Amino acid sequence: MNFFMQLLVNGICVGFLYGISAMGFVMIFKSSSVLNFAHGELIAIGAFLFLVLVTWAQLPIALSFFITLAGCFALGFIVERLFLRPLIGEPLIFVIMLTVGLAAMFKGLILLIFGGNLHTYPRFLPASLGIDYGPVNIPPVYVATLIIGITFLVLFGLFFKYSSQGIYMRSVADNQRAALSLGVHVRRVFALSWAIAALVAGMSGIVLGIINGINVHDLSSIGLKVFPVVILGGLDSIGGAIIGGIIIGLLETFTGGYISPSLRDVVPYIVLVFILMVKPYGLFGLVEIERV
Amino acid sequence: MKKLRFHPCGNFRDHYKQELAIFETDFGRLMLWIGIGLLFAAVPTLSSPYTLYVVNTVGITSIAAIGLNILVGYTGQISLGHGAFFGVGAYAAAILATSANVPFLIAVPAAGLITAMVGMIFGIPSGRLKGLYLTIATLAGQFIIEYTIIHWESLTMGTRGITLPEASLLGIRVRGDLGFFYVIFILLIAMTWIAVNIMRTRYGRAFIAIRDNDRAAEGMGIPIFQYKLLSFGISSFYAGIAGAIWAYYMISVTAEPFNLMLSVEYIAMIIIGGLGNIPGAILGATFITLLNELLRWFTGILINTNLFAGLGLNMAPLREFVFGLTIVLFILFEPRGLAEIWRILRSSFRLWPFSY
Amino acid sequence: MKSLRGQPSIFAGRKPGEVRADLDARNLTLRFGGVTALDGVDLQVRTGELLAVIGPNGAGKTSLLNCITGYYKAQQGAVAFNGVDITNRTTHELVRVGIGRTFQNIELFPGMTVLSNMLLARHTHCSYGLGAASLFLGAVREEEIRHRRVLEELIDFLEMQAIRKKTVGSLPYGMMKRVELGRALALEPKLLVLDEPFAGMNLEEKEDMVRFLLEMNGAWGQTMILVEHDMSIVMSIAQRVVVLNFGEKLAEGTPEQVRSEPEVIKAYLGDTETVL
Amino acid sequence: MEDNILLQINNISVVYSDVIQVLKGVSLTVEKNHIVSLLGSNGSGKTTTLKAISGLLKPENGKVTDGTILYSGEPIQNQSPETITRAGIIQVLEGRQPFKYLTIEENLRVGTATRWGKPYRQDIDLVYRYFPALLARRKSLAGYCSGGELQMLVMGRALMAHPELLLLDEPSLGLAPLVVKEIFRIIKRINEEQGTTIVLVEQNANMALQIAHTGYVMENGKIVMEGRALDLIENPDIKEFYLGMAASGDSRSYRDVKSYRRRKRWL
Repeated sequence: MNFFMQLLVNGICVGFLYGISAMGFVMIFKSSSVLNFAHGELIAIGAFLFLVLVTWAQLPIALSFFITLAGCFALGFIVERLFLRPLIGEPLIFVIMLTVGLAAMFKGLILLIFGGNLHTYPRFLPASLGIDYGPVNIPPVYVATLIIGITFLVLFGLFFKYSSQGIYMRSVADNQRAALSLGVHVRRVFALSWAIAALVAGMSGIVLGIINGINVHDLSSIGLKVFPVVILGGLDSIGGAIIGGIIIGLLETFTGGYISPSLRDVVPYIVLVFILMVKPYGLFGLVEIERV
Repeated sequence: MKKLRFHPCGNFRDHYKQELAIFETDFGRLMLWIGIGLLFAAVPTLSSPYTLYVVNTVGITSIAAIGLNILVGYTGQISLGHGAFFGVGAYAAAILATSANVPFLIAVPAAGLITAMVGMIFGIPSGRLKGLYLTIATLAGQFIIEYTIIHWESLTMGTRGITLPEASLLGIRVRGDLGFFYVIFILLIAMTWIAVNIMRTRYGRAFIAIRDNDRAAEGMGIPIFQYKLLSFGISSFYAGIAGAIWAYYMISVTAEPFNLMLSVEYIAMIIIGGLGNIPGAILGATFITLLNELLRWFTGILINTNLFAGLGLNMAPLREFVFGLTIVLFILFEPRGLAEIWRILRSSFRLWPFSY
Repeated sequence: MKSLRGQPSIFAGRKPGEVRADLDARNLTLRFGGVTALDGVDLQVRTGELLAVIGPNGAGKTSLLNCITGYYKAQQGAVAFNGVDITNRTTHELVRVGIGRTFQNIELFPGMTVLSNMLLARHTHCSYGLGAASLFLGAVREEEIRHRRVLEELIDFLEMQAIRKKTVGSLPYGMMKRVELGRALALEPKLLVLDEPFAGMNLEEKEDMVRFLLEMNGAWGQTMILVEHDMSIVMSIAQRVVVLNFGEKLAEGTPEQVRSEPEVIKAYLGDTETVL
Repeated sequence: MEDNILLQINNISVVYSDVIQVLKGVSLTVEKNHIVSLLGSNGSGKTTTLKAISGLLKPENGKVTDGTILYSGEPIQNQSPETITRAGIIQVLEGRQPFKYLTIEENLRVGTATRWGKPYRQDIDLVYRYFPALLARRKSLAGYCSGGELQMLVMGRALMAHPELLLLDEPSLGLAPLVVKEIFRIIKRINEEQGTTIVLVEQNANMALQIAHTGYVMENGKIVMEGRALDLIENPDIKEFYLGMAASGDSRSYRDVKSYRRRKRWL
């Protein structure tokens, strides 16, 4: 029973982490319908930027954190400007393939600079943040993850539902031509969504780095883990990303704990395919409205 | 009497039959035959074993890329599982040849059919899923197949791999790079011709219709799901044939090469070559294969000269970086791919020196 | 009515049994998104008839067509065509049965030429298999040429000779509507379902379209269902009119009967032609 | 007199993809607070003219290659749509392009994009006053609304931007007769009550000329006729080719259409 409880808690924590990692991905999809294959690399860039600031530049943690977020925000902006803007109006598969190319570029670049070894941050989270309640044992970092995750979830939820800028972003994803005709600054919306997405990715990079250490290969493979998560939740639902993340997290830990560790990475995909066959737009995705 | 027609300066066709021809002019047909003749005459005499190996890789990759282009470029179903299907073909041939002693001539098409079946099974979600949701389902297919290949040890020998017997064709042993060169390229020509034929008949038209507007396609009496499955089947058949030949050529198969990266490379090939363009798939396959070899050669030189050894640089990341950069540049500057560049070049040559 | 142009042979060669198109839809009910689009609608079409369906926007006209052509599945009710139950058939099966349609918002393939668009409609009339196609056997070539002849006759009938090789996306709106009609005809439908074929056309284009419809109906006995808002057209060419409102049948009868129905005037027509 | 002119198009040519010429020297003048109707057959370049004004040519690879478009005296040809919409020109696209996954009210809020951050509550109420049908459905997704509701929605959405010049592209396309009348009545009211200048592209020439002050007729990318709407209604060519039997009053029926093509007198 204790084993079960611990698996359950672990699964939820890991899942939450996936969910947060996936949020940035959903941002981009929501505004421009682009599947970002370079998301894992954006996460890695955030983690490494933080590493550089904390260990090499020896800046205070809080300052490093904010500089990292600002840097990622700027990076997202630049990436959109340089690589994605010229493709506005081209078929989606080109944009998607472009992110595949970007992923390879970024990964190669990070490997060239930092190599493939494992790096770690110094410990800085207070131990008092952890929860130790009977059989349930949640380390501080997961508690921090939960707090950050819920904060961002609420913020994004409110942003997209109520703020004008959020509604403009959704309108661009819905019908670009109509948005343009009403004076929505479509290019600015794209730039903004990439910038915010990179910011969220950078943040999840830091969290992942604290938990697992920083390794390019591991971090960029999170970018692939994000796919079943967001598809499960529905590509355009931020809340769905969190729930999808938790489902995948639970699936992984329980398969790893009760069946076989080698099945860990495949089972989520198998379950995913079956769920999609029943609900083709994920659990919370918008069903395409078709009028004949 | 049949008149030889070179380039037309107007529409002079006097029969519908002429509009069905692949080549607008006899000149085009002539050039193609000359090109093929030159290829078969020149390649064996000129090449070192290494260049022959590269040429053969190009041929095998082209077959698989044509298959993927039928699925992605023509039918519009983006698949990230082509690398795995290639692997299924390779393993199917290897298992048939070793456990059942099936001869080369039968093992290759059988592997193609087996892969087609597997491809159709993984294509079933296309009945319900649209666009990117389907893409992710094929990604799931990629991982599931990879996992199966590694963990179904009784069939695939797991990580140890399988060694294939020597290929023989009607009693003649297919040996060495040159032997395979003939097999691969005759097969490539046949498979290209078949693909062109499929695309210019009702099957190809149905595929394109599904890609462009599935509701209207349905209204034209095209059963969408069956045709999507058919497209998955044909596409995997090509991948399976290519994989089978590759297995025989490489003599042994292991699971590592058939990873997601290979699937991504195939997508890169057809995008760089030109989506929905059969010669484009060949051009793209050639380009990516040559790029890979060039980068390998280049990093080899760097390592040998010890130029950067002091910096502790690993060369694999550099290769990855350049690979990514090439894709990015291609998409930014010529999203319609090599086929389009080729078309522009050709039309400016055809009218030379009187262009415009 | 006398035919003035050549009649396409696929229609000229039809025997009386082959034009039979009796549609009988009973009690069709369709709900989606919390809205009842159709509420127990009955619809009968007889062979050789030109039936118009009119009604306000959102009255369920297109939903009705979609139920008949298989795009939507009605939750209740049954549809029979020539005595055969076709209630749950899919769209592509219905095309084989002989029900062809055009769409309200043009659903052509904009990147293809007019000919390729129409060639798609010959799909169900191709008899060769995948093996023959992949080798492009002589029989395949001959069949393709035969289809091309059929299309040329249709192009001739619809006066589209000048645009047959043009990309559909580059054509003006009214021409696209005509291409869509041509494509639907290439299906050789027994029952042709037209969803607002005159929308967005000017007078001249409308007159051309009317000529084609009248000739198809008069000279070949083509059965048609027509959804249209232009009352002057509906009233002058339809033999029978069905009026829908809020998913229910409001009235049915000859154009004259329907036009004088007070309910119809109130819900749909309005009383004057002027704005103010 | 000059002060009265809001928009002045001088002899513009428009080319798509550097090769296809659609407009060949179009000139027209729009006076303040007027409704101008643009008639003409399909493919004659009416929509292109609107797009040239609103800057929406650019995303479609089109360009004004010749001539000028003066808006309040300032040249605006080939400007980006963001700039032009902020100057007060809003186009309502042909074929009703709602944001399908946004609710009616969210759709309306997108209309505030040109003046982001300013209060908009009052404007929404104003739109609901013009289009009461929208109020009842304010929380439902636009994707599930009927054609008439959508047309009201896209017009209301444009009103949210406080346009000085409103470009309407085929507002009556595919609408029931009763709704068409309603829409035209509202267009006229908006013009009178809000003082909005309107350029109206329409196939329904009868309705369009009834509410317009001036009218232009386009053919093959050129203006072939212009004049006061009252005069155009009486013009025999307009009567024959655009108004048909509806306005001429005779009982000529579509059943009698002749099989030969009549020629327009001005061609």
